[in-house]
Amino acid sequence: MLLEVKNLTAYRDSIPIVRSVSFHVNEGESVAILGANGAGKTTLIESIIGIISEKTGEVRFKGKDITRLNSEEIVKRGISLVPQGREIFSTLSVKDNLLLGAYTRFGRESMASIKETLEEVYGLFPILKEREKQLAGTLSGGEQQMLAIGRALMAKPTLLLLDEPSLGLAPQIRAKIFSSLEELHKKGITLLLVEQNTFYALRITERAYVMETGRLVMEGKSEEIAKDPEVIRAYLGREYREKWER
Amino acid sequence: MRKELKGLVIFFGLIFLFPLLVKSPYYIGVLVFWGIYSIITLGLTILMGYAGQISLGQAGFFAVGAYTSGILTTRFGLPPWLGILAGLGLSLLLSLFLALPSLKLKGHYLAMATLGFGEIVHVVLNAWVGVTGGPSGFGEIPALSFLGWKLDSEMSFFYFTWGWVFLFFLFSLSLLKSPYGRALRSLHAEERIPLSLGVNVYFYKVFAFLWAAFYASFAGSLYAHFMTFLSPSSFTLILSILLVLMIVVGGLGNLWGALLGAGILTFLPEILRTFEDFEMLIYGTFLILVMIFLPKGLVSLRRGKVATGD
Amino acid sequence: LIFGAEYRIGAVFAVTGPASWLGDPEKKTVEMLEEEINSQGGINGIPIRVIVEDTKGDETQTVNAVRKLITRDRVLAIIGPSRSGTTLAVIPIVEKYKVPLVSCAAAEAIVKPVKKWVFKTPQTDRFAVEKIYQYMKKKGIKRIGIITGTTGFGAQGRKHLLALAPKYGIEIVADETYAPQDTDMTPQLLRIKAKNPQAIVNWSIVPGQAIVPRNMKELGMNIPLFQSHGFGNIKYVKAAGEAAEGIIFPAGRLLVADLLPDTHPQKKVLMEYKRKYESRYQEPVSTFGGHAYDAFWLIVNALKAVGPDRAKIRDYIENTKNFVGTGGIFNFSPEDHNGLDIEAFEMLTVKNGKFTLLGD
Amino acid sequence: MLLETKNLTRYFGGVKAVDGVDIEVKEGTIKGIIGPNGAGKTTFFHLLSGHLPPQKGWIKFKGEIINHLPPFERARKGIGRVFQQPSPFENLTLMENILISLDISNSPSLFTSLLRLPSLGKSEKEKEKQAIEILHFLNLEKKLHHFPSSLTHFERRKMEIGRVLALNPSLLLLDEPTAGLSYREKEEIKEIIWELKEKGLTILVVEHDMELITDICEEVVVLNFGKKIAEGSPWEIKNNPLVKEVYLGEEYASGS
Amino acid sequence: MNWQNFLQLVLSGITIGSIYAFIGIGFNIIYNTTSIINFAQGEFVMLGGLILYSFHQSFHIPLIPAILLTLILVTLIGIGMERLTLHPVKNPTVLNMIIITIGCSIFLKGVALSIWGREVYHLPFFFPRPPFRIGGASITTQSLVVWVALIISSAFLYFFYRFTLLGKAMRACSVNPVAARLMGIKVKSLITLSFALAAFLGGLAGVTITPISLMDYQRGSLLALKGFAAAVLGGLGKEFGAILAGMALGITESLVAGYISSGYKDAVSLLILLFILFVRPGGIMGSKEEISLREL
Ligand SMILES: Nc1ncnc2c1ncn2[C@@H]1O[C@H](COP(=O)(O)OP(=O)(O)OP(=O)(O)O)[C@@H](O)[C@H]1O
Ligand SMILES: Nc1ncnc2c1ncn2[C@@H]1O[C@H](COP(=O)(O)OP(=O)(O)OP(=O)(O)O)[C@@H](O)[C@H]1O
Ligand SMILES: [Mg+2]
Ligand SMILES: [Mg+2]
Repeated sequence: MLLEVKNLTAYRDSIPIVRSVSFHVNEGESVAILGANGAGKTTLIESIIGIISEKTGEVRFKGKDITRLNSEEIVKRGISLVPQGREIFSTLSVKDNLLLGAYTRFGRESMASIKETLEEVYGLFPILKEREKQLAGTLSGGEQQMLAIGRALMAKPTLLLLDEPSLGLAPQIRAKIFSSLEELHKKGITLLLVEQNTFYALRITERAYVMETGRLVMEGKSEEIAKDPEVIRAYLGREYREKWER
Repeated sequence: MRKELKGLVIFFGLIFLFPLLVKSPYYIGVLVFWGIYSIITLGLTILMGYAGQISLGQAGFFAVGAYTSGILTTRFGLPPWLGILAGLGLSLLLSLFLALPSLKLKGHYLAMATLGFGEIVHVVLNAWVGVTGGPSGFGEIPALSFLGWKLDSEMSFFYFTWGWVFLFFLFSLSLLKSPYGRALRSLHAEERIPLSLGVNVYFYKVFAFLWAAFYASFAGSLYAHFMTFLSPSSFTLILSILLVLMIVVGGLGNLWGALLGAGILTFLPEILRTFEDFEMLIYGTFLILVMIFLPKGLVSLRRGKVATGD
Repeated sequence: LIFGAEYRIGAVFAVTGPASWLGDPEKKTVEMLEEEINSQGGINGIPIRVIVEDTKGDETQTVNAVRKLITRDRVLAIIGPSRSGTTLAVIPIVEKYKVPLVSCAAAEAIVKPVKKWVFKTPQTDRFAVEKIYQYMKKKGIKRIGIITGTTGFGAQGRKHLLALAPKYGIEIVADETYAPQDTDMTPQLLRIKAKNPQAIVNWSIVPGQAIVPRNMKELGMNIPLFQSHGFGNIKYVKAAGEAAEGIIFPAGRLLVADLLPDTHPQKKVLMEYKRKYESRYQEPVSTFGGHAYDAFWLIVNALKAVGPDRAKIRDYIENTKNFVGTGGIFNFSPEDHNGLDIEAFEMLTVKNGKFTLLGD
Repeated sequence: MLLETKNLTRYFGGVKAVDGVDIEVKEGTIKGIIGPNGAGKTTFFHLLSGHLPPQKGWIKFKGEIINHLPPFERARKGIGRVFQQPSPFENLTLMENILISLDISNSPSLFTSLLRLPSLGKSEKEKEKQAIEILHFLNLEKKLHHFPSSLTHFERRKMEIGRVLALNPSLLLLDEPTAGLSYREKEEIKEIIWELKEKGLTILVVEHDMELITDICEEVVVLNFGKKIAEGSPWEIKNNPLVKEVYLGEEYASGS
Repeated sequence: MNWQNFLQLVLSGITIGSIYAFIGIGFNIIYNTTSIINFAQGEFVMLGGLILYSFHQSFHIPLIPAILLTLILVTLIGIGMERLTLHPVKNPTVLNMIIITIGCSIFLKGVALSIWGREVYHLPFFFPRPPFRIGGASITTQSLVVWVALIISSAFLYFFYRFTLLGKAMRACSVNPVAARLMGIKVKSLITLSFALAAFLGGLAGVTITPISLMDYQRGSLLALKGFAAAVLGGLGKEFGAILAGMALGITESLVAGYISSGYKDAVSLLILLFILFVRPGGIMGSKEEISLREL
C-alpha cells in the first residue's frame, strides 16, 4: 500500500468537513474520488498533503506515518499536488514556476535531467513554452491550469494528487491531459484523482470512491461504478451516456 | 444598530461619569488626549479597516487642523470655531489633492505616498518660520468656548472632547451601517470586482480619505486649543505610525477597536513612564505579544459584544 | 516613610527620545543631589523626594507628566523640562496651578515676557550669540555664513543670529539649514562657500555639530567655525575627530573649571559638581547636567528658607541674588527670571582634543 | 442590436489576445463564445466590461459607443459580468454581497445615511426584500448570513450570478459559469440561465462545456488566437472542420 | 554656481544616495520573501555601527576581524528576531507582521539604549587619507568604501534572485506561501534566511556608513525612512531599483539644498518622489502588471 488513510477527520475553522474517512491507494494504482461540490474532496486531499493540519486519524505513505508532517516534508517524500484553484506563482515567470516545481530535485539530480523533464512538460503543453517568459498571473485561465499540472509533473512524484485538473480546459486539451495521465500511470506513477468530469475520471482510473458530505459512501472498480445507476444519475451527464453507449 | 446602542450607552455613560468619580485633573487630562486620539482613529479605521487603504500620513492632517486653527485664532484673532472650520476646509482640500493621484497606488506604495505627504507637512511646519513659528513652535492659543462657556479647565474640555467623540462615533457607525459603509467594505477586494458591480471605487476611495482627514483635522484643532502651544515635534511620522498601531492593536475595522486601541496606547506610556530606559523594551514586547496572541486586536478578547463589521 | 513626611519635587526631563542627550545628564544630576541631601538628613530633618518623569521630548507626554506631578504627586516645584518646546507647552499648566517651575531649556521665550511662575537656569541663547558676535567684532569678522539645524534649539539660535547681527555690524551672507537626520551637509556648505564669508556659525545639536566640521574639512574650507554652547560636551569633540580642532564656541565655565583661576567665584562649585558627577557616573560632566544642578539648588535653597509652600518658594527664587551656580552667578528679579547675563559665558576652543579658554 | 463590436483589438506585447473581432448580439438571445485556452475570450470580456481599454475598434451598447466609459458606469448601464475566477467579497455576508449592487440604483443620500433618517430604513428594507428574492431564485436563501468562505464552490458561483442580477442588467457576461461543477449542478445553472432568458435578459457565455453550449445557445462564436474563426448555430459549429481541429479535438471528431 | 560646485553637489548626492540605497536593499530582501516592510531594518544598520564601535574602539579588535564579528553578531540578531517573534505566528496577515517588526524596532532600540546609552558614536574612516579630488570636487575614501560595498552587495543579490533557484524560491514564498510549501520549499526557514541576509546587509550598511553619518541608538530608524523611500521608489523587490532610486533621492536632495533651499530640500525631494509614484505606481523599475497581480 502506497497511501493509507485511516479514520481521518479534518476540520476547517474547527468545523469537521471530512469525517472519519478510511481508504488506500496501492502502488502503481490509479484511483478516483468523485463527489458533489462541498463533499469535502479538496479538504481530504489537502489534509493528506499537510496543508490542513487540524485533523485526527492517520495518514501513512510508503508505510510511514506522515499525519503530523509539514507539507514541505511530505512533498519531499514524493507526493505532488495539482491544487484546486491553480495556486500558481503569479508574479514569477512561467519558466520559474516550472523550475520551482522541481525544487526538491535540485541538488539530488543533475540539471540535465531536470531540463529533460522541463522539455517533456513543454512537449505536453507547447503554449507554455511560447509563454515561457510571461508572468504566470497574466496567463489565461486554461493556461494557468496547464501550468499547475506541468509544475506538479516537474517534481516527478511517486504519488500524484490531482484536484480537478481539467477545470477550465478546452475539450481538446482536456482529452490530451487525460491521455497523458494515462501514460504517466502506465510508466508507474500512482494517481489519486479528484474530478468533476466523471466520465474521464472513471475511464482512466482503476478504482473509485464516491464521497458525500464528508464521508466515503461507495467504493469499487471504476468500470463498475460507471454502471451504477445512482452514480449515472448524479454525476454523469447525458453526454456521457451517449458516449458510453456508443 | 440596536446592539451597538446598548454598548454605546454603557461605555459613554461610564466615560461621562468618570470626572465626577475621579476628580484628578491628571487623569482627566490623559482622558482628553484619549478622546482626541480616538477621534482620529475613528476616522482612520474607516479608511484602513474598512476601505482597506493604508495611510501613514494622518499626522499631517492632524497638524493642518491644529496649526490652521491655532494660527488663525492666535495671529488673526478669529473666533475658534472659524479656525476649526478653516482647518477642516484646508484638510479636505489637501486630502483631495493627495487622494486623487493616490487612487492608482496600493499597499506599500500608498503607504509611502501618504508618509511622504505627512513628512512634507512636517517640513513645511519647520521651514515656514514666519507663519508657523518654525521648530520653536508658538503658544498662547486662546481657549475654546462653547455656548458662552469657556473651556479652560480640564474638566470642561473633557466633556467637550468626549461629546465630540460620541458624535463622531455615531457618525462612523451610521456610515458603516448604510449603503456607503457596504461600498467602502467592498474596496477590500480586488478593485475590478466592485468596479464590475457598478461601485464607483474612485469616489469611495477619495471619500474614505476625506473622511479620515476630516476627523484628524478636527482632532487637531481640539488638540491646539487644549495644549495652547504647538510645535512640529508633535506631528511626526512617529505619530502617524502610532495612530496605525492604535487601530491595529485595538482591532482593525472595528469602531470599538479604534477607541480601545487609542485608549491603550495613550495610557501605556503613562504607566510605563517610570520605567524609563526599559520603557521601550516593554512597549516593544507588548506590541509583539499582542500581534502574536491577538492578531485581530484587543477587541477579539470579547467576541459577541463587539459588532460592526466582521 | 509616611505620607507628608517628605518634600516632593518634580522633575521632567527628556530622558529618552531625540533630546535624551539633554535629559540624561539632567536626570543623573538630580538623582545624585537627592541622594546627597537625604544622606545628610534631608531639609530640616525631612527627606526630599525628586520624582523624575520621562517626557521623551514630546509635548503631549510632558503636559501629562506635569499635570500628574502637580495634581497627583502634589510636588512643591518642578525642575525642567529639558527642551524649550516642552517648556513652552507646560507653562499654561504651571501658571494655572501656581507651581514654580525652573526650566532647563535655553530659549529666551521662556522667560521673556516674564511669566510669574516660570524660571530658567541655562544662559539665554541670545547671550551666547552676543558673546560670539562680540568676539567676531573684536577680530574684525564682518561677513559670516550661518548653518542651523531644524530643531527647536537650532531655530532659536538662528533667530538670534539673524536678529543680532546688525547690532554688531555683521552681515550674514548665507543662511542655511539642515534636518536632524541628515548625514552630509556638503551642499549647504558649498552654498556658504560660494558667498565667501569670513567665518561660519553652526547652531545645532549632535550629530550636526560633528558632521559640519568634518564636511568643512573635506571641502578644504579653512575659515573659522563657531558653534553653539550646545557643543559643551567633550564627547562631541571626539565625534568630530580632528576636524574639531580650532572650533570656537561660548560656554559656561563648567567645562573649563580646572583652568579657572582659584580666585574665580564659581571655581569651587564647578569643581565640586564635576568631581562628584564624574566619579559617580564615570562619564564627563556636561553643561546640561549643570542646568539641572542649578535648578535643583535654587529650589532646595528656597525650600530650606521658606518651607513647603509653593508661593513662598516662588517668591524666594524671584528674589535670589548672587547665587553661585554652574551656569554663572544668578541674580533674579521680578523682571528677570533667568538671572544671568552675558558674563556667564566664556569663549572656548578645542586644542589637542581638549577644551581650553580662548585667549584674545 | 443590444451589443455590437467592430474590429475590437487588444494586444499584449506580441500576443494578439483579441484581434479585430466583430460580433453582434441581438436582444433576448444567448450567444456562446468558445475557443481554445488563451484564445482571448476572457480578454474580450475585459474589453466589453471596461476592465481593459481596447487598442482599436469600438463597442456599441444600446446603440451608444461606450469605449470611454469606466467599468462601473458600464455596469450601471446594464452590462453585468461574472468573472472566470470566483471572487466574492470575503468580508461581506452573502446578503451584503447582493446588497452592494442593489445600492447602486437605490441609495439614500449621505446626509440621510449619517442622520439615519427614516427613509434610510425604508430603502434598506426594500433592498433586503429584493435581495431575498434573488437569493430565493438562486436557491440560496438558507445561507443568507453566511460569509463566502463557508460556501461551496457551487454556491459561490451562484452568489456571483445573484450579485450581478441585482444590478438589473440587460446584458449578462458569464465566463465559464459551470467550470468545476458536477453534472447535477450544471443542470441547475442551465435552468437558471434559461429562466433569465425567459425574463428577457441577453446573455453572452464563455464555456468549455460543449453540452451546455449546445443546450443553451442560439448562436456560437469561435475565437482562435484572438480572431473570430467561425460563427453559427451550435450544430454548425460542432461540425465545422476548422473548429474541430483547433478546439474540439478527437472527442467530437466522429460527430454526433 | 560653477561647474566644480555642481560636480561636488553630485558627488555628495551620490554619497548620501548610496547610504539610502544600501539601507533600501535590506528592505527588498525581506519584502521578497514575505511581502512585508521590515521596520526593524534601520535597527540592523544601527547595531552594525554600534557593535563595530564597541569591538573596534572599546575592545581594540583590529578593523577587519571586528567587522566580521559585527556582521556575524548582527546576522544572529536578525535570525533571533525572526525566530522569536515572526516565526511562532500562525497565518499572520501582512499588517500583523509589519506591526511585529515595529515592535522589534522599538525593542532593539531599547536594547541599544541600555547598552550604548544616548551618545553619538563615531568611527574613523577605514582608509584614513585625505579626500580624493576630482575636477576640483572632493570625495572621501569612506564614500568609496560605501559604494564598493553597495555595488558588490547588489551584484550578489542580482545574481542570487535572477539565477539561483533559492532566490526564486524566496520570491515564491511571498507570492504564494501555500503553493511554495507544496513545492517542498521550507517557507519558514527561507523567511529566517531572508532575515539573516537582510540583517547581514543592514549590518554591513551600518558598518560602512557609520564613519560618515555617525551612529546612535535612534539614528537607524531615521536613516531607514529614507532607505524605505528608496526601496519603494525603485520598485519593491527590484534588485537595482533601490540603488537607482537611492541615488536619485540623494542627488536631488543635494542639488535642491545646493541650488534652491536647504530648508525645503526634504519637501522638494518628497514631492518629486510622490510625483514619480503617481506616474509609475510600481516604482521606477516596477511593472504595472506585476503590481496589479500582487496584493502588496
Ligand atoms: N472556512 C470554512 N468554514 C466552514 N466551512 C467551510 C470552510 N471552508 C470550506 N467549508 C465547507 O467545507 C465543505 C467542503 O469543502 P471542499 O472544498 O473540501 O469540498 P470539495 O468536495 O472539494 O468541493 P468542490 O467541488 O467545491 O471543490 C464545503 O461544504 C464548504 O462549505
Ligand atoms: N497582461 C498580459 N500580458 C501578456 N499576455 C497576456 C496578458 N493577459 C493575457 N495574456 C495572454 O492573452 C491570451 C488571451 O488570454 P485570455 O485570458 O483572454 O484567454 P481565454 O480565451 O479566456 O482562455 P481560457 O479559456 O484559458 O480562459 C493568453 O494567451 C494570455 O497568455
Ligand atoms: Mg474541491
Ligand atoms: Mg478565460
